[in-house]
Amino acid sequence: MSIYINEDTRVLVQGITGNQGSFHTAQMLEYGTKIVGGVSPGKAGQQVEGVPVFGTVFEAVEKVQPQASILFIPAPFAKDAAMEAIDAGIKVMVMIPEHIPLHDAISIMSYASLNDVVVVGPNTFGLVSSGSCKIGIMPNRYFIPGPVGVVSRSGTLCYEIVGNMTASGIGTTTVVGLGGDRVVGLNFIDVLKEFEKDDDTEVVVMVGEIGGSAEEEAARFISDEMSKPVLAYLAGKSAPPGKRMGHAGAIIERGRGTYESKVEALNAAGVKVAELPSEMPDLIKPLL
Amino acid sequence: MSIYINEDTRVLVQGITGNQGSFHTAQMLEYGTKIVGGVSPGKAGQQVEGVPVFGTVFEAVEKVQPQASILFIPAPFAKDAAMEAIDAGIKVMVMIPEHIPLHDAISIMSYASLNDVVVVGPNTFGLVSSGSCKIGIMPNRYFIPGPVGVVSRSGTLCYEIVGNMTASGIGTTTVVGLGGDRVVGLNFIDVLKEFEKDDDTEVVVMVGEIGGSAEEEAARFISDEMSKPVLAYLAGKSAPPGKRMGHAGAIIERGRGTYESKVEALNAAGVKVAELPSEMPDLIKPLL
Amino acid sequence: MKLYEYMGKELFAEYGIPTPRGKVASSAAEAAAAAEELGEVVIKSQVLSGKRGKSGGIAFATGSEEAEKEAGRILELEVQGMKVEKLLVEEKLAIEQELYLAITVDNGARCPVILASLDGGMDVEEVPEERMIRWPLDISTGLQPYMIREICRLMGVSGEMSKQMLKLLPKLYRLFRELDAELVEINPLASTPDGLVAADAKVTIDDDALYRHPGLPRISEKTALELKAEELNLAYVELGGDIAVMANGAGITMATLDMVQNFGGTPANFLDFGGGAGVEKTSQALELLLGTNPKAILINIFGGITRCDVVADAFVKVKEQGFIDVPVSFRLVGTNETEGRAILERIGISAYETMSDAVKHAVELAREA
Amino acid sequence: MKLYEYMGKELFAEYGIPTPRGKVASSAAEAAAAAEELGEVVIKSQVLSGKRGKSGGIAFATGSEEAEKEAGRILELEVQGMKVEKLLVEEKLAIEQELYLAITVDNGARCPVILASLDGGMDVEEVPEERMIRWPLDISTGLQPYMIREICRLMGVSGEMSKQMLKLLPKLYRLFRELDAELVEINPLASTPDGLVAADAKVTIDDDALYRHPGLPRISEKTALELKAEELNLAYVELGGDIAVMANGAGITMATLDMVQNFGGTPANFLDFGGGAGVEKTSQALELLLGTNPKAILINIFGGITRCDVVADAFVKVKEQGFIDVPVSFRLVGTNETEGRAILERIGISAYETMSDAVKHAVELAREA
Repeated sequence: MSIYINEDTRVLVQGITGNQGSFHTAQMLEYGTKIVGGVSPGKAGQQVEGVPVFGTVFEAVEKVQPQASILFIPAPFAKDAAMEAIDAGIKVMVMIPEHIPLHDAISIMSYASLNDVVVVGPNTFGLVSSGSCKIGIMPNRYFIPGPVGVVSRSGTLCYEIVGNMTASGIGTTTVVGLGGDRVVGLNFIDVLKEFEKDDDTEVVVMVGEIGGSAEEEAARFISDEMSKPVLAYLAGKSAPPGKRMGHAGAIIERGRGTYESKVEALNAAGVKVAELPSEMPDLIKPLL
Repeated sequence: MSIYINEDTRVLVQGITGNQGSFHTAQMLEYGTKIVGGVSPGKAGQQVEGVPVFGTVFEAVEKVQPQASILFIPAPFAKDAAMEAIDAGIKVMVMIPEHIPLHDAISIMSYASLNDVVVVGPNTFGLVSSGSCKIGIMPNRYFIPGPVGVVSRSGTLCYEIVGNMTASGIGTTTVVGLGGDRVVGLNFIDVLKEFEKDDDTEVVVMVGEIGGSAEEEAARFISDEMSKPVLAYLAGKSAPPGKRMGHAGAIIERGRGTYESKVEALNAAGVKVAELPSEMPDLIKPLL
Repeated sequence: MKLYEYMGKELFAEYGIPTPRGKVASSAAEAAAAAEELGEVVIKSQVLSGKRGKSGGIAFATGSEEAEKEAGRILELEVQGMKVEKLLVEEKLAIEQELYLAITVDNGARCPVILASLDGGMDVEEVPEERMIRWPLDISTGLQPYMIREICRLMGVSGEMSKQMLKLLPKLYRLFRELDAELVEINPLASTPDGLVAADAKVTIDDDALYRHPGLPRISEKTALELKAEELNLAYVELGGDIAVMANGAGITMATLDMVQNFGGTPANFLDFGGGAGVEKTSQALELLLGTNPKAILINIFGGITRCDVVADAFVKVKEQGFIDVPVSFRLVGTNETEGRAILERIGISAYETMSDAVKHAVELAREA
Repeated sequence: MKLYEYMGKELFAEYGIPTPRGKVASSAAEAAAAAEELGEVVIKSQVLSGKRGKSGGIAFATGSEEAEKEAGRILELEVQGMKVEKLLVEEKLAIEQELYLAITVDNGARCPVILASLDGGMDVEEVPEERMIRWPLDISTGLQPYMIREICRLMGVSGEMSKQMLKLLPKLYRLFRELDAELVEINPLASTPDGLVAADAKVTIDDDALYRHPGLPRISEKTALELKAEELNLAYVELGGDIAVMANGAGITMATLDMVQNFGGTPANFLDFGGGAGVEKTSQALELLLGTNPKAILINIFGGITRCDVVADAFVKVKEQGFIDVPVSFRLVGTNETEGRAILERIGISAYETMSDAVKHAVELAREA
């Protein structure tokens, strides 16, 4: 069992002929992802890493039946590409680009929810069903199969934690990057629900950060609905209040979303919060 | 059993304080319709025929829980009123007004189908579950209970035919006016499906007219899916081709939608087409 | 409301859709002046019929002399019964390919639909289905660039031409939406060395939405009486027979005409005075009926939203003013029927109960007249 | 990007939202001239902080003399650390009631939300929940009149005021959508004898959408180094400590700062140079780091989309130009790690494997310096 994607998931790469698109197509293929096609307007008929390139997502759907899509599309064109994927019938969409205008993100999410499409991101590293399907840009070698589900708001910090786990011999079922933008598709609760249902997942690790109230809401869900143990790490303990720190979501608004309020909520829900990323493996081990 | 509405349906009248709204509220109450409220912006707190008037549909939904709504709203404001009804949770909406701009009608239908709302009209006389609930403007006395389901594209012509039936002692289960505009909510096939499922309906009468291809499509459905006998009357046999005749739907385009093509399609589906409205009762009788 | 080609092209230009250079001319002299400026030209009669070419309403000319001659000829024409009053004189395009592009409403699907084909031109109605691309649009999503890329792919358009479609189609869609159009059609959409150019323009605006567009011209294809009916907001069409017919509702009016023919009569007109008409509107409708000098009048009222007493009242008023001098067959049932009958009785008219009786009587009246 | 009140009001005026008559002044003399024209006025410091009133940045004045004095005083102020450079001098409104009205984005619900209350003014954050109306909007439906009627009902607004809301709110929503706003806020929305007037204006535009709005001004709250970082499209904040920190990704950068503090150090800055930076951007980020004169530099790279060899390469280039004269603690793992390490080895730096080791070393380096 796995969540959202598995070894049979047929993946499309939108923007496959660009630098990032072609590089990560190679990386994903190396990981074992079943990439069945790419899209690049005006470049139909070419190949990238042996993968056929189509002019539109519709054409790709017609010819190679992808179910999931990953977007390497510059922010100004991301909305159009995302809506095309949704309209053409893609059911899981991973949006890598950052700096997508907020109103565009809202349009995308509205259209996706209308069409029951799972959106990962934008501004995400993607998601990976460890050992079978990676749809994202994370370094391959840290994502090995194991019993821990990981869901994270930030990218590199998630690699750091998963890297620490891997070094301690602890693998993952699925790792999901929610994305760092103000408006994103999947949220903590969506993914926690899936992990709760997933037989292979024994422990769940949440990687959060200051700002917003997603961690507090997740805490409520964990306390009400989760039977599996959940651990967390939160970035931003030392952040000065009110300064903008790259992620729009990291702005501390009106005293809500502070480090303290999140830790308190999570602790109350029985979630242990690690002080350092490197402590995570030792917190996980007793739970396996 | 009945289709769309029944004696328990709680009905709201939008535009209840206008001439038509108040007149037909009285008529519907006299018929036995359960009118639970009316809406008229700026006139909350008033009463019309003993029915409480609210300022918005949301307020009415909060206070008297209507399930269906009938609109007596001037065309320029009909879109707003319709969208309000849909947004507030109304599930069956009867749109009386004519001359609603085409693009407004499209907006309404798009929003209604998104929210699974049954739209009757616009430019319709409404629908009636004979003897128990009338949501429309048709004269009360012709709509008496009986075994025939009637669905019509035109209004007065439908009264004519139902009036002929009533005079012959033949009553109706439900009578539905689809509405005379180019873009309307329910179509023949939607209603035929319901009549096919409705235990009380033994025979179905379709009242069509030239223009469009709704009758031809209905014929295909009848031939494929209907077990109950269907009869039809079609207006426009003598109409000169290409002249506009009030109903936009009555424009004959490109030779499609002619009287002949409709009769042929219906006959092929086993549907007898009456030459005169007054023949209908004699065609029905042998089928009961 | 159909717009003349030159008006459609003015709108196109406003929305940034490329059109040929051209001038409107009302006389042969004006056409000659335009040709002087434009060089090799095409002269097109400005009528609302689609069959201008086949009727000789379109001509090519080189130089002002030839233009003057052709313009003069066309200005004498009647195209499908319509007099030519204006000409559009345009530069002759170097057309490499004729495409077809339109946006209209799919009634059944209840949404706008884009129609596009590489095979535009005179015979576009015969284009096989697989070469006529149909793209339905959800208006809440609108027209997005990806849709245009896919339409181009399906059409078989690529490269520079698809880039131009990406610019042109959103403008056409914006015009369609903002002006409440029922139809915007470019046939042919000419592919020229300078790119895509709208060689023709058909724009139809939704009559029911005209109130939102006070800036648009008002154009009519109607006769004087039909125009009067339009002013009165009545649905009226002249049919040429001798029984003037008036009923309430388009369907029943058509059925009444059908029945008149069925019983051997000939209807003079179609007049649906709608639902819920008051005394004034009913009077005006009656006056309109008399305009065709019929031999008999047939009034068929099945009152729903229309009240029988109101119609009877109006009829009596007009009758008492002495306007109605032909025999009348009246049918009156429905809302407030009793009151309506009583009013008619007072001037000695007893209304029929059934439509058949009323129609039969009207046919007899016309025959006797 | 936050806009100054006067800019917000200029946009309001463009969109037809009523604002008080007023003038922008940069000196006491200009303020006096404005007051001469406007009579009784309010003088408001134009700063981006919300606490102007409590900091003395707002004053009332009657006549040009008093206005000059108050303007002079305010122009000397620092409001929440920001110098006052401009004033808005406005007619004093006859306020009968202070309402609150805003449109922003609900991140969780992923849609715009209208916030409206009859209880506007200074303490709007304390308004009880049931008196602060929240109306989420689906952008594909947009803001329809019926929603405004319902919002008014929920607020307890009726009659003339609700008619004005029906006019005002669509304009505010149009501004919000067309200008890619993150926030449009009117607090207070003043009810006056002449109707509703926007007595204040807070407009925040989405930085990521600024490229679509070349006509809007560009405003920054940043220090010189932060501005330079912005030019370079780097996320940079000065923090005042002595260890310059650079990492790739906002989350890991925050975690690095947390760990620096955890091990007893003080970070000089937050610098997230993002994912997938090339040699040039990495060099620029390094140069920026040196701007705060740190005692040590900590570089924490976990390469995903970022390639270790590119970062190492850039580092070596900057180092070889002699710019880097403070000790460096380097952590390098992930994509192309082996190549990256090899490059660093060439100049004698052996990168750490773990973040903890690198942070500990950096804290030591700073302590020893």
